[in-house]
Amino acid sequence: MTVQPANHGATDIDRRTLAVIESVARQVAAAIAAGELPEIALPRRGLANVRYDADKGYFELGEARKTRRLTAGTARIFAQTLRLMAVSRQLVADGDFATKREAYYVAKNWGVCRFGDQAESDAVMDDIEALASMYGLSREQLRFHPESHGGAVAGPLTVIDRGAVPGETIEIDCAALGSGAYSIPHSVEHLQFRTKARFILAIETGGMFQRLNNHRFWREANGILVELGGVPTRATRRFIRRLSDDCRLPVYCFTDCDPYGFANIYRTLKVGSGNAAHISPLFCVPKARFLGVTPKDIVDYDLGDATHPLSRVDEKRARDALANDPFFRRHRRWVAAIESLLKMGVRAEQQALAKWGLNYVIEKYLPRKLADRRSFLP
Amino acid sequence: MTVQPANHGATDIDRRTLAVIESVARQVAAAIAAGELPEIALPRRGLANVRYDADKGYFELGEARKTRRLTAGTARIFAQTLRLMAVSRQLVADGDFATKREAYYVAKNWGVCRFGDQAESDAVMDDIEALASMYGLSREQLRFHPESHGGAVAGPLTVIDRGAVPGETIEIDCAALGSGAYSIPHSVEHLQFRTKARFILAIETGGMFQRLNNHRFWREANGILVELGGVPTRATRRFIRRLSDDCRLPVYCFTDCDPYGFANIYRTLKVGSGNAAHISPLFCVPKARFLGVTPKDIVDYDLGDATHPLSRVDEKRARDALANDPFFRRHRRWVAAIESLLKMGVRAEQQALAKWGLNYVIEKYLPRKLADRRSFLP
Amino acid sequence: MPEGDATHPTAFEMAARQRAISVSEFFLKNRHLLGFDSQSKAVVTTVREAVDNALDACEEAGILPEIAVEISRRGAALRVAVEDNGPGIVEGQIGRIFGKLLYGSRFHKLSQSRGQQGMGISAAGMYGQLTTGLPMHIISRIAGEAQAAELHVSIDTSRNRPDIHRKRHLDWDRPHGTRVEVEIEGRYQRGPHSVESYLKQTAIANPHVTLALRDPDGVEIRFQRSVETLPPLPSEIRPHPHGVELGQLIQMLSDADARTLRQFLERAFSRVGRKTADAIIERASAGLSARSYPRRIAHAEATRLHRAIAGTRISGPRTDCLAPIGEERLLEGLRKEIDASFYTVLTRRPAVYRGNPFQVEVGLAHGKPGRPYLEADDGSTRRRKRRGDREQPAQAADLPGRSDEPVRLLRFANRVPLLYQQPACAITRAATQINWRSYGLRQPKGGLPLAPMVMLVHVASVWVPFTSESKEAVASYPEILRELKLGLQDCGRRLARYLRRDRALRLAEAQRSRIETYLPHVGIALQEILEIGDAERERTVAALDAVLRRQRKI
Amino acid sequence: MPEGDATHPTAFEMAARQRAISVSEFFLKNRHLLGFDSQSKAVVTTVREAVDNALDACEEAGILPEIAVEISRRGAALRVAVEDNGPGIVEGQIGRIFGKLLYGSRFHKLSQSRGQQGMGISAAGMYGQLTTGLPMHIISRIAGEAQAAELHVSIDTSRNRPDIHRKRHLDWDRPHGTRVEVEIEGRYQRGPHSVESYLKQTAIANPHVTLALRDPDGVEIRFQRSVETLPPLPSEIRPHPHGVELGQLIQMLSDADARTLRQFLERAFSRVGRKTADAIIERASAGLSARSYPRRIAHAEATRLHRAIAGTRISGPRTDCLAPIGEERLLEGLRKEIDASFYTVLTRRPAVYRGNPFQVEVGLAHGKPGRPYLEADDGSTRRRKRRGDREQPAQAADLPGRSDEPVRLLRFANRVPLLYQQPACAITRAATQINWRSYGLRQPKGGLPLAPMVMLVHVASVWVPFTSESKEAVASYPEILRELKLGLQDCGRRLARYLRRDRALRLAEAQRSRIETYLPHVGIALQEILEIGDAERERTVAALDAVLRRQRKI
Repeated sequence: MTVQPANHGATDIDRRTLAVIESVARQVAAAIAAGELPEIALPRRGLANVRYDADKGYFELGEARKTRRLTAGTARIFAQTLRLMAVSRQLVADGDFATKREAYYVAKNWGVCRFGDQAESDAVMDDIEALASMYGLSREQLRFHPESHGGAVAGPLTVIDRGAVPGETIEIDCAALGSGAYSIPHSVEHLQFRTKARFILAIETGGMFQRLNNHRFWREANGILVELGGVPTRATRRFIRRLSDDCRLPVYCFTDCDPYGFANIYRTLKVGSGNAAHISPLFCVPKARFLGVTPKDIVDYDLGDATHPLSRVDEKRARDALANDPFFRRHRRWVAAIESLLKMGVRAEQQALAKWGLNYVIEKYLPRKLADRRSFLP
Repeated sequence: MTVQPANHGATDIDRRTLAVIESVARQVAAAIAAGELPEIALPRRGLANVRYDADKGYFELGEARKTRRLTAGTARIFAQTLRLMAVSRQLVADGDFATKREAYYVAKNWGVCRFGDQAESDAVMDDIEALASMYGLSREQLRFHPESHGGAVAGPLTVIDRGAVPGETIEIDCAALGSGAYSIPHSVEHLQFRTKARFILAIETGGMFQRLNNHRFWREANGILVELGGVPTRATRRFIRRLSDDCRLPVYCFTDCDPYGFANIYRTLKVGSGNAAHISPLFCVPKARFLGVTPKDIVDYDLGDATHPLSRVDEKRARDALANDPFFRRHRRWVAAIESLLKMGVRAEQQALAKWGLNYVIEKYLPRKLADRRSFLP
Repeated sequence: MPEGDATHPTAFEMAARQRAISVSEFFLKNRHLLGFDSQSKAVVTTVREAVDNALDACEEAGILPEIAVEISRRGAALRVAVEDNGPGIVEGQIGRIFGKLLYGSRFHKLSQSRGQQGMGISAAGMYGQLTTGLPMHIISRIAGEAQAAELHVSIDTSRNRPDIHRKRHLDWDRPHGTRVEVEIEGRYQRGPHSVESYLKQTAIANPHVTLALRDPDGVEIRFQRSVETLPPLPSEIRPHPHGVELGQLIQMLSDADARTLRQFLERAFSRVGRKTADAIIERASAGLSARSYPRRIAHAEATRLHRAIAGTRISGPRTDCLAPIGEERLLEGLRKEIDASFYTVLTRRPAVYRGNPFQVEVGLAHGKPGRPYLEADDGSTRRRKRRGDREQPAQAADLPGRSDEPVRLLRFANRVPLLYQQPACAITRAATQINWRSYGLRQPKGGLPLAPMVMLVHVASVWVPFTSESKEAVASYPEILRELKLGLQDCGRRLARYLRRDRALRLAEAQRSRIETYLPHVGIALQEILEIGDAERERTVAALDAVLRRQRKI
Repeated sequence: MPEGDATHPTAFEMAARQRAISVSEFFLKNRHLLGFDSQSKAVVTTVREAVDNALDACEEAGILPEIAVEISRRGAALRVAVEDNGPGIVEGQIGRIFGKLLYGSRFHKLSQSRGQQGMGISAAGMYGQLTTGLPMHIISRIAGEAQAAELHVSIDTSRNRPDIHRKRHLDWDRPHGTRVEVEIEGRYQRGPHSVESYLKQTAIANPHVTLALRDPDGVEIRFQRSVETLPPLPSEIRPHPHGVELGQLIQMLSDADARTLRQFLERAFSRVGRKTADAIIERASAGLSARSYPRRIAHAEATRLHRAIAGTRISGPRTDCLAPIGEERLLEGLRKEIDASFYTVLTRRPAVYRGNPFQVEVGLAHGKPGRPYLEADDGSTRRRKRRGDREQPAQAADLPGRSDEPVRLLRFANRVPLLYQQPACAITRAATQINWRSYGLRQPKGGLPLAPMVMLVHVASVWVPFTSESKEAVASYPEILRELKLGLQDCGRRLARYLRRDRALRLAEAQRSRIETYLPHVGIALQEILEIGDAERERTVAALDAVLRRQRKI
């Protein structure tokens, strides 16, 4: 594992980003010059154009394109699309960035072309993002950063970041933050990593992360702890993906035993989601495995009286997964697990293990689980 | 500023915590021995027993007490109160902690005495917390930690935390985390600080924090940046309070210009809230001042076309503040500010400044503001 | 007259075209007004009119009613037959009773009875005649006569007169009684608006009646009487002065036989004796004296007299003109037909609207035995909701219904169940305007409360004001609404007391076991905090138990 | 009979008590059935009955109606006077017309008219008599007679007979006409259920009528005619065979004067000629021939004949028996009284229910001039909502109303406005069952659409089936519902076309300006990305503009 110097100037990837934007603009200009109606081809983002690629292990955007041709009806959104691409170009050139909200406000100076509300600017941004994804570029590389940063990280990991002056680098030792933790920044594209850990443990709740971190669980287990905080944000997903790719680490996911934990948190982390399929190639973590809490754990660890009945929403979510979700349908073990959960009619939280003592999870549950990785769900 | 060694053994404060718990238990035992119905006196937490202390600058619990006497009707909650205090005692003795959720699950082993749902255990915990607050102890000192950690921190600050082995300490340089940041842990009671900064800037949104951090605004300004992320969590509030007390730093609050920013975020940070008045003495930050965005800024910085109309909820919140909130009512400048906002009928976000360029806030707005601290609202 | 010839006539030509209209013709064209607006409703209306007549006749004659209803298919039509053990009908009257609209014995009387307008059964015959072309078939025998009379009667609608087709005498095994058969176009249906439902409700309000039904599929149902005595016969009264309108008073004065005003007032009205009459006359003052000749009283004086009556305090109308079901019988009827955990009944004191005495009765039957209703303290809202969702949907005629359904409202007027037009009825209006939440029930805004409960309301009156001739809903006179509400509220308070007591009993039970349950945990906590031994813990718990027992005894 | 004496009578004693009931007595007790259930409604009902009679009389006599209504206070009572320029009433008839219920010229005719039951005006008199004790006062003069007749008439309710108090002749400045005065207990009110509202709506449906009102405060309002010709006089018809029921057919056969069945069918029914009659007889087959003697036809054959009639194709009833308002007049009436942006009217072809021809007319008046309605594409939902909140609440009688209020539904039966019982009416039912969303209007579930619109619906028939004698709502016969819906849907489609066209016009306008607005921004973006100069940017924008213009022309 090596450390590359961070760079405020144009990196390769920045040059590719600029090239994509400029080529779109050049095609528009050429069409106008030729006396034709200019158009921009954008991938369709609707669910109809999403498919689950079993080999790659994630949801992917299909081939369908929508052509945004400049007409009276589309004049406004056409102009907005181009202007937002111009903003992106400027941000790359300046080494700066903007949140979605900031981009919305930057457009306030566009006069009649300004966005009515942020939903409007977000939709245009999603179009541009989908376009960029065709060239393997993420929205972060277009320099539009999400509003929220990522979760907390702790354990035997050194993050290598850019310093304040060009060329300078900073190293953050995630094992040296005491009871605190490293907070994943909004964009992680420029980070480098160095670690001797053997795995990444992605944890649903802040409370469980805190327990494992405060008891330095990462030291014994030699794993990196990442707090997901519910459905992981873009930054968290990309961080785990990049860390697991760069350092070739397996990812173990530790969530509540309920359809939300399976289908919303784990499935999103691993294969992405249908309505944001254009970002899957960069954001999903195909090598993630599900450590627990599994429906079988409820029986094995006698958690029956620490469970709660499944709500209607839970049940609906579980049935949806069985009926419609290509990921779960493809894995017989997941189908069996979800069916057994439905049959038990209950859900169990990570904290349910506290029934056997607060540190049972550290002393018994996780060591046993980690010792038998075949028990993980795919 | 000095660094004290962290300590896993019983500190003074831990001994005081144990003493409080044991004295309650001893009074109960004594009453039983005397053939009387045992009782526990708890502060009333209702709004009727809350008053705004203008001198101290925060909401405070009054003198009213409710006496929880053991009868058939109260047997269950009486037993639960004592048992949860026993859990707290054990946690202090072990140097461990539990989240509210974990405490709820620990009680699963209490048989009929278990909690029906977390609302029940939270209420009992709030009672115990109020009791402890009479002795200047927080819930964190009872070793019940909140579920969520605090916001992100960046800038010229070194946090001194306990290491993994007793006696070891860890220093975290919050200026050396690159584009990332230090994530405030769930409990901050044991932290020590070292800094040369001149102020703390508490920032409402993650997006704005990210911008200021990525551009190393803290270096030029020599201030510590803390991300509030909406209404600040307990951990964030306590962190700012302890940091500002220990290092005698002023706190400047930077939020959206809307009633939510004023009344929910800033007011909560500064004076606490009526329905959690028992924690005010430890959690509120009386020396906080409001930097912006102020209603006057909308005019001064010509943000008119980057505003949004006040919603009904906004209007109601503003009128409530004027009519009922002792904090705002006491400060003529706040009354004038809120009235002028209502008159303009609009709200402005921090990001609205991006209308003048993404980094206008760094290059113009904040420097100007910081140069004229009399413009801050009280 | 040739079609389409439209020239303008003169006033004289127009006058020549004026003609009187027979009331039968009128209602034949407007038969929906009489309850014959759909094929299924026509069946229920026909049964109802015949059964009501039979009950009235039996009761008036002092006979415990025993009535058989048979409905059978005749090609595309239905034959409805109703047979009673009543006194029978004098042969010479049969034609007019069944073959003339607005003919009866009750219209001019102020006296409580089921039928009042002399319209119903003839209307059923007219409907049959219109839809199948067949006359009604009547057999009737008077006690002591050797044979029964058999007639086929139809209505000459243009003259509102009976048309008797065949008449003969025959042997009949009944000693006395009447059988009416009519063939109508109709559809037999089940559910809340059915013949069965009508009979069941009749049995509730009339526990002295035995009813038997044989439906078109041959299924037989019997509602057996549980009371062996007849209710008291309501008596006839004169109008109460406070209900008389000016025009009516003027009419009465000009028709008066009495020779003095005082005599007139005493004779024409209920509750007016010499003293009251004098008080009225004195109040009316100038121009009128006790000896004024009634027929000579002018409009202006009559107006003053009318005002004087309104201003004079007069006792309420006699009660014995009304025959409420009575609390005892009402309770009996409810218990007989409805299986519930709690019953309460109430007969209000009589009141007056527009001079007509009326009386309200209310009965509530709440809960199903063995099916706990109370929502108290077991489990969260969520759990309760779920359980409700999974319950089987109840039958519409299920009495009482489910706890998340509106109460079943049974409406009666002069002991007759009202099956249709529930929303238009004063009873419904009163029941929905009351705030049942204060009696511990759930209630959607503007609706009936939700509870596993039957709410029975009876309005008895010498003249029930229906909203239409089909007698399906009671009109909302303020006086009636007021009585209905007071009755319902009173029963509501009793229900609330029951629900509270029931809740309290459960609570006390729960408390006893609660103490025993939770004390050991106080011991465990003290042991953990104070690090005491097991023996001391046991001692502490025992001491605590003793303290608590002592406290509870005081 | 003494009060309270309740012994059980025998069948003979019971028979002796039976009596006929006069129809007047019946309705006097049930006056709410005739529309006199509240003091304010009594005033509107009285005016309505008098005006309807006056209009019928004028039109029948070929006179353009000119009617004055005066309402004044008389102590606690109100005096209602209605005077017309009609043909006058022959003196000998005045008593029965105003003093006898169920007396009139229209009941036995199948012919479209406002009054049909001979009940209304006598009922108003009866109500006045009951509440104030005063008879009706009538003045009437026939064209050519030297003097007018003046009578005071009341009703002898026990015999349903007129009682004439005073009668004299007097000079009257009118050449011909009738004036009716009645004093009643009543309350004059304004708003949607007012005399004024009734008159305004009458003026809309009858643009050939001039109406004047003077209210109790002396305020005068005049609705001037805008059409100077009378509508065609509807003619009388025989019943249509498809509406005759079996019983009715049997009655007609047994009353027949015709000597053969064929002759009977041709004479008794509308639309049956020799060919149709033979077709019916052939279909009825066995036992019946064209020469069968009608009075001898037995029940079984009559049943077959009835079935045969139903199975034979017969042309619809004649149209000239109905006098719809007509599209031209309806449009005139709407324009005269309602200020709107879009009008459409429709007269459906006649149809039949239960043998009675009827005809539906619909008119829509949408939008207020100068107050744009369309909700198209300006601003977010939120903004629109707010604006709505801040609008002033509209007057209830505001025609048309606000865009977020239900349409104003004006219902008419034989040109008479129906003011009460809107929810019970077939017209309302039809209007709410239609999916107006498909015509571009908003519509809450199960309600009327929301739009600034007047929806006028007229049902004309030789016999309008009202749900009660107070003639306030049309009964929901399936055939009538169907016609109502078809009419409303047709007008709905026209409205939708108008709204679409209007929307399209606005859209095209918006597009033109849009292009000009956004093109420069395409230029700016290209300039920023490609780093071109200002001149090249201008050229690009100009080129783009040219491309777009060329595209739009194709």
